[in-house]
Amino acid sequence: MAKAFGIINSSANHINIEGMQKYRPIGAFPFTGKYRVIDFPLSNMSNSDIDRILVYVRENPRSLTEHIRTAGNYNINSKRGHIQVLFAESNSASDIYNTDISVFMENLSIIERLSFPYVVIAPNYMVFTQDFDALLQQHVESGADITLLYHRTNEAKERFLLSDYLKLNRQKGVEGIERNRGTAKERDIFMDTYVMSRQLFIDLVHKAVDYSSICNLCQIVAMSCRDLDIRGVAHRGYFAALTDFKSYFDANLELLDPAVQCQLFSPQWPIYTDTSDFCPTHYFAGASAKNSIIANGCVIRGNVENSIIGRGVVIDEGVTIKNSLIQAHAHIGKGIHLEYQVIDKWAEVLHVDEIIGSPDNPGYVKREDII
Amino acid sequence: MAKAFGIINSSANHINIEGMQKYRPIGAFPFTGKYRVIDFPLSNMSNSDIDRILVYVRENPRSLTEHIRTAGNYNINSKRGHIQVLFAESNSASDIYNTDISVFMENLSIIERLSFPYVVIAPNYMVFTQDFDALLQQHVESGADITLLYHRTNEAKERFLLSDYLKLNRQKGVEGIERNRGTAKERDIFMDTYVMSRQLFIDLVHKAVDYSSICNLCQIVAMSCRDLDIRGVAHRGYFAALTDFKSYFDANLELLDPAVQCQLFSPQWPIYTDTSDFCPTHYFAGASAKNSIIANGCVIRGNVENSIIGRGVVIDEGVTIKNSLIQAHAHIGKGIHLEYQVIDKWAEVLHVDEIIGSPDNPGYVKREDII
Amino acid sequence: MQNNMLAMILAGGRGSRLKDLTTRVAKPAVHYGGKYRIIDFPLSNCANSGIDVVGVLTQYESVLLNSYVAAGRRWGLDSRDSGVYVLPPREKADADLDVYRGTADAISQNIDFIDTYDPEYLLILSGDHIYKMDYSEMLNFHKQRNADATIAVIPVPIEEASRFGIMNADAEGMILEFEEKPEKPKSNLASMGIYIFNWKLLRKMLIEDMVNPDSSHDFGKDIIPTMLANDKRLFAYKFQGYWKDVGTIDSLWEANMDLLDEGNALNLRDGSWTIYTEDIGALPQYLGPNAEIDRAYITEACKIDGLVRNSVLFSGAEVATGAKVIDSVLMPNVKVEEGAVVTRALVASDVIVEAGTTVGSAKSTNITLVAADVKEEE
Amino acid sequence: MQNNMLAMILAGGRGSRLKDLTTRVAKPAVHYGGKYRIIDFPLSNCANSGIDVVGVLTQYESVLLNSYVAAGRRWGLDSRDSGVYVLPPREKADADLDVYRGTADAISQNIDFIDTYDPEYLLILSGDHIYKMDYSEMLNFHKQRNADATIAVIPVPIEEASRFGIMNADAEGMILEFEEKPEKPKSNLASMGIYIFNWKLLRKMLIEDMVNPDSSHDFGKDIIPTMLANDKRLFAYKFQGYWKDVGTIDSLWEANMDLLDEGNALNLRDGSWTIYTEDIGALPQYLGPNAEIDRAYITEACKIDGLVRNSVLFSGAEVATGAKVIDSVLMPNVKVEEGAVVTRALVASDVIVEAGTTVGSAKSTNITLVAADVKEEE
Repeated sequence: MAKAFGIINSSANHINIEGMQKYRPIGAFPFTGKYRVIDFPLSNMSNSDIDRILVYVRENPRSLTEHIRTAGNYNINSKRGHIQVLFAESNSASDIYNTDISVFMENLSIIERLSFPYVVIAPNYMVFTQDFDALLQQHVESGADITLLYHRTNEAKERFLLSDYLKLNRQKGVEGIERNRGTAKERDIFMDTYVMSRQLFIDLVHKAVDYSSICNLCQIVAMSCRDLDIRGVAHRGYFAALTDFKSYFDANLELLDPAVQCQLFSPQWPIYTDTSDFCPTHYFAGASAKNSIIANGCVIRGNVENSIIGRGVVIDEGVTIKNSLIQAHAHIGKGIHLEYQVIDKWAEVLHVDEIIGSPDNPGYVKREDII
Repeated sequence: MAKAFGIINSSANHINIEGMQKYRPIGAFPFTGKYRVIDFPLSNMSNSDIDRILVYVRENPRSLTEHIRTAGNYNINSKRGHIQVLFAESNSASDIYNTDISVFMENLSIIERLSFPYVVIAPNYMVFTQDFDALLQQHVESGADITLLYHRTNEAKERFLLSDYLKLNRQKGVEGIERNRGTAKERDIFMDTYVMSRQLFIDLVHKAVDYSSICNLCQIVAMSCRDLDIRGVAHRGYFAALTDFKSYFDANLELLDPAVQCQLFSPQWPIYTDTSDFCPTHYFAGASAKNSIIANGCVIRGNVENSIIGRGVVIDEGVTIKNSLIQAHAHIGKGIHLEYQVIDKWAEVLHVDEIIGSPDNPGYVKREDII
Repeated sequence: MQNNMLAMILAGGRGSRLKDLTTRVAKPAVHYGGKYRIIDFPLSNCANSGIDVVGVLTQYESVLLNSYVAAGRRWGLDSRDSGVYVLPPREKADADLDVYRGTADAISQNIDFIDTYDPEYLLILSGDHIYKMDYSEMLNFHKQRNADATIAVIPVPIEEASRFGIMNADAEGMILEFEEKPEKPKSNLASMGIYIFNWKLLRKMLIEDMVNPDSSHDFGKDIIPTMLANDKRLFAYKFQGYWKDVGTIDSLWEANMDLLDEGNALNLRDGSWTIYTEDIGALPQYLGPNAEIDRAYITEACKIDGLVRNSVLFSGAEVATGAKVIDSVLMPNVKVEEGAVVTRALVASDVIVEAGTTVGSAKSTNITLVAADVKEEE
Repeated sequence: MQNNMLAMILAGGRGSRLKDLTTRVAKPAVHYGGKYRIIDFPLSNCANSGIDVVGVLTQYESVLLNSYVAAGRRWGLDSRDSGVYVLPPREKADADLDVYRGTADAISQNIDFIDTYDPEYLLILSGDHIYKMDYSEMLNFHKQRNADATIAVIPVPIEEASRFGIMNADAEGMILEFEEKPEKPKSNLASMGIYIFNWKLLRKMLIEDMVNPDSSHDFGKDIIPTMLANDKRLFAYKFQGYWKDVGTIDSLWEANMDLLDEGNALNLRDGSWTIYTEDIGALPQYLGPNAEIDRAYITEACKIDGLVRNSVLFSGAEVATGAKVIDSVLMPNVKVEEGAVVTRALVASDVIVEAGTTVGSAKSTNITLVAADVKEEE
């Protein structure tokens, strides 16, 4: 049993995925057809024997609360373990007050009653796998006050532009945390993942509140680089930060590569999600599907290529779908041609001939819209 | 299987139980030591074979969401049935916009996808038992558009002053719904419980929105008395409306009477709640307990009389507790004397000699306070 | 118990005509329809009909079946007072350990279990049929008729009626006569092996039957005839819809193929009567750049880069580049390697059809069962 | 499986020294501590130790025990990949239905079940002991010692050691010798019947043991001695804390009475190691205007309007006005009517002690077991 409880943190308010985020937090976004983004941090924790998990939901709690309500789906003992949602309960005058620190402060008595010596904090808008138990062990053995997880990239000029990076010294000591402004090719992108003792976490929450009413966790940690022993640990494997519409779109389609699939999905590290109880997908005569990931419960009479199709989607005769994400329960009517589109849940695309986006500018059809 | 889905509605914003409601909605208030108020409407629905239930939570969703997260605790098939929480997702400029109708409107697509022909709506701040399946059958057979449940009282001058009453004609037709202003002894107090077709419900939601942005369900039904066939059905048995601090206090202590206990709790109509897994209560030498309801997990070394003690309470030597509600996990230190008090959850009463309230003015110690 | 009816599923059948598919698992645990097992159907029907407690009577080689049904959460049968209980034969204070002697004996030996729940009605089901049925409507029928027992029946072609237990009923549905596999059937209403009994009456009859040396302790052969002989009120409840007893390899293949039809009557996609099953944690199906799909029923965790035509693929089945699967059923985790061709075959779980090999034939009358790895001949 | 260890609980014991308490239920299902059953302890220990899959080997008169443990949600053992599986003896393709011949045979007959989960370690537990233990720490010990098997031991008074299986171990805990009930014990470390084995090794040994005609197929008598004879690395894991085998009415009464002590070592109130059990839906305990309570352990659904002193009351027990319950244990739903007096007794479930009667005596050496209603003599 891990000696840590887990916190799944919400993205800060500078991150916004246009369109889709209006309806649910990023953690509740679909990913590769049947998963949701939060399934990755939750499965990482469950597989690391962390079974007491607090999930901070900044806004629109319904879909996320629904999705994660059964700890048993994540293979967590339902008596011993528990996934608990922390809401922003006090409606603040302005969204800038709506920070992770303010919610931790509101729920501090819960955190104080947890008897675990350590806490592992992971974000709800990044996709990766990581053994947190190994990370915790490394943290304890190193003697560091805080351990941060980072991912080294040489694409920092084009990607991760809304993320922070760690300024590391040669001993992997963190000397600062700064926004990646695309000024260098190589960066150690901070994965918003922290390991520290519960007591230090509580102290930092108090310190942040004393410092400023809108200070968030990342800021208070960044400010503590001089006073504390903060170290970086490198992550290996697939990593995606979903920080805007395009990064979300690209990260999904990247998974069409079997080599990438293997990086994220392995039998030794299962990713859990809720059960859908959908029947298998039914392909009729005349259907075709190539280089695509297709979830269960679909009815496919048209043609699908380089796309990801969610659960229960209906694709009529003569349809052509290329390079698109079709979310659950959407319906694409006869003969329609879609390229580079994200069709949101329950949308019905019936009364158009074609919608063609581009790799740089994929289109979006709203949830429950009929067009 | 009932042909209805259920909605558990929140109290409207004119109802406020000072102190306790700051921390949780009335539905999450403890009742008779181990239950919460919402256990009663939920169990009524479950026992009536209503297994698809929407719960509207107006404010402070955490404790209620936690409490009801496992439909299985309420004996509801977890695949076929589902308890779904509806939050007020759009933060409105002012609390007056925070109405049941606005939340039903926001979630109308969910309601429209439910295939049940009828809906049963019950409140989260009233305690009673009622077979909703029988009520539904009565509704269908009567041919009425809407059926409302009421409780006849001859104490309307002193009680139910924040509730509405039904103006009934001789055929039990509802001619109006008005606030009980204590001007008459006998009143048919409206129990905020409705049966109607799903389609009429959806129509009423639209009608209310068109009429006024702050119109609530009760108001739109009241306004429809002339146009629709609305009928009252009388409720028999125990009934409490928890609308202010005193009514909450009194309703709890009323349950110390075994005759009242039998009215509310019968083996044929079980009331479900979540499991606590607390061990039995341990009475040490010198303890005494009379005319009291005491939940599990307590450690009692002092004296308890005419009181209700929640789970996990610790009562030290020499303590005297009379006519009080001690909520879960509270701790009453050595020698302290309490009368007519509500001690909220996790509070520690340690540094006073006595706190004495009166039947008309019971005292309150805040959640997690140390005094 | 929501409607005061407890269900008992007879799941002890060996299903020996299913050959190698049932050497390690009992027939109710056999896979069907891409992701299901046969017993998912009665269990999901129970869940959807508001039945809370289900006893599953197992006997032969049942470790897999036992573990499978014990996870009641799959069918939502894990709420406070509900559950799926596995009931194999057991030793008692007054009786030695012995196998169930017949369908009725299996119930008799579990009277103590049933009594714990004190049900008014007992629903008896078979664990090896594929169908969707609302047992609560059958119970309403039973109550309205004030019946002692109600038996679900399905019309069969009269020329096949002699293979079934046939009910001769009057216009109201009251059963006048029951004939087990009659040579000259008087009606085409075949028993589906689904019974509702008033528990008190059945309990009494079972106790008498247990000590009757002439009884074979079977519902069809002993209990029902005795009830009729005693002028009990027995009614036939007519079922409309898809119903299949998949007793042979051919009929199992056929039942799978039925799913490919436009508007097939079983309609597994109907959200108002979901068939629940085991959850598998894997990626959705992935179709590679060379995949060709034409009429297929494919589920999660399949990987396809070859041709799949007119076939049903179960969880984890893989069809490699250039391989062909035609008119076939691939059970879980079957691998069809590069260039291999599978035609008119039912390939059992975990079998590997090696690169370049060919199994089955478009011309064969019967379906080829492939129960072991297919290797290239040298 | 979180730590790659599967647990098997041996729950087949008749517990015949518990007399009338076990005529209808197996010993592991006997009530203890106001609201628990004995088997809640190993099951909760498993849940709290991060074990996901538990097999419960039942045999005798187990319908109640089977239904009880099958509801895995009580111990949170109902998540995606976890479960509590009831494993009575069963018929197989190659073997007739037969009872378990010994503790080791019970495991041998379920090798196929265990293989499904492919565990690295197998934890074997007894279903009838009361204690709290973190098996994950025992597993850590086992791994650190690179052991083939680890046996949990508890120090017993040396004069009682000859009643137990005694381990003679070196300073590191390596077991040099095992003696079953030795006349002249060389150590006071008694086996608690808790074993961790490396599954691969145990599997091999069990297969050999199954066909050994001289074996009694028992862990203590056969498997452990054979392992020692083969120079396997066996270690003794010393347990500190409350541990009780409640084999007799007196010891069951005593174990209940232990709960009344200030700071008793079992500490059921410790939230970091909760013992989970069945949930009963009822009002909390109600104490009437005439209730007198002095040293008592009382649970939900009790109704008391008389005197309760130095006693443990189980769910639904009632003590009417003027009745007295002293130094006694009232099992579930016992009713002590007006003016009746119960002293130094253990009253079995559902028994009614009628108004005005007296049972038990303050002077008796043994505890009086009251297993049938007590009526006033005429």
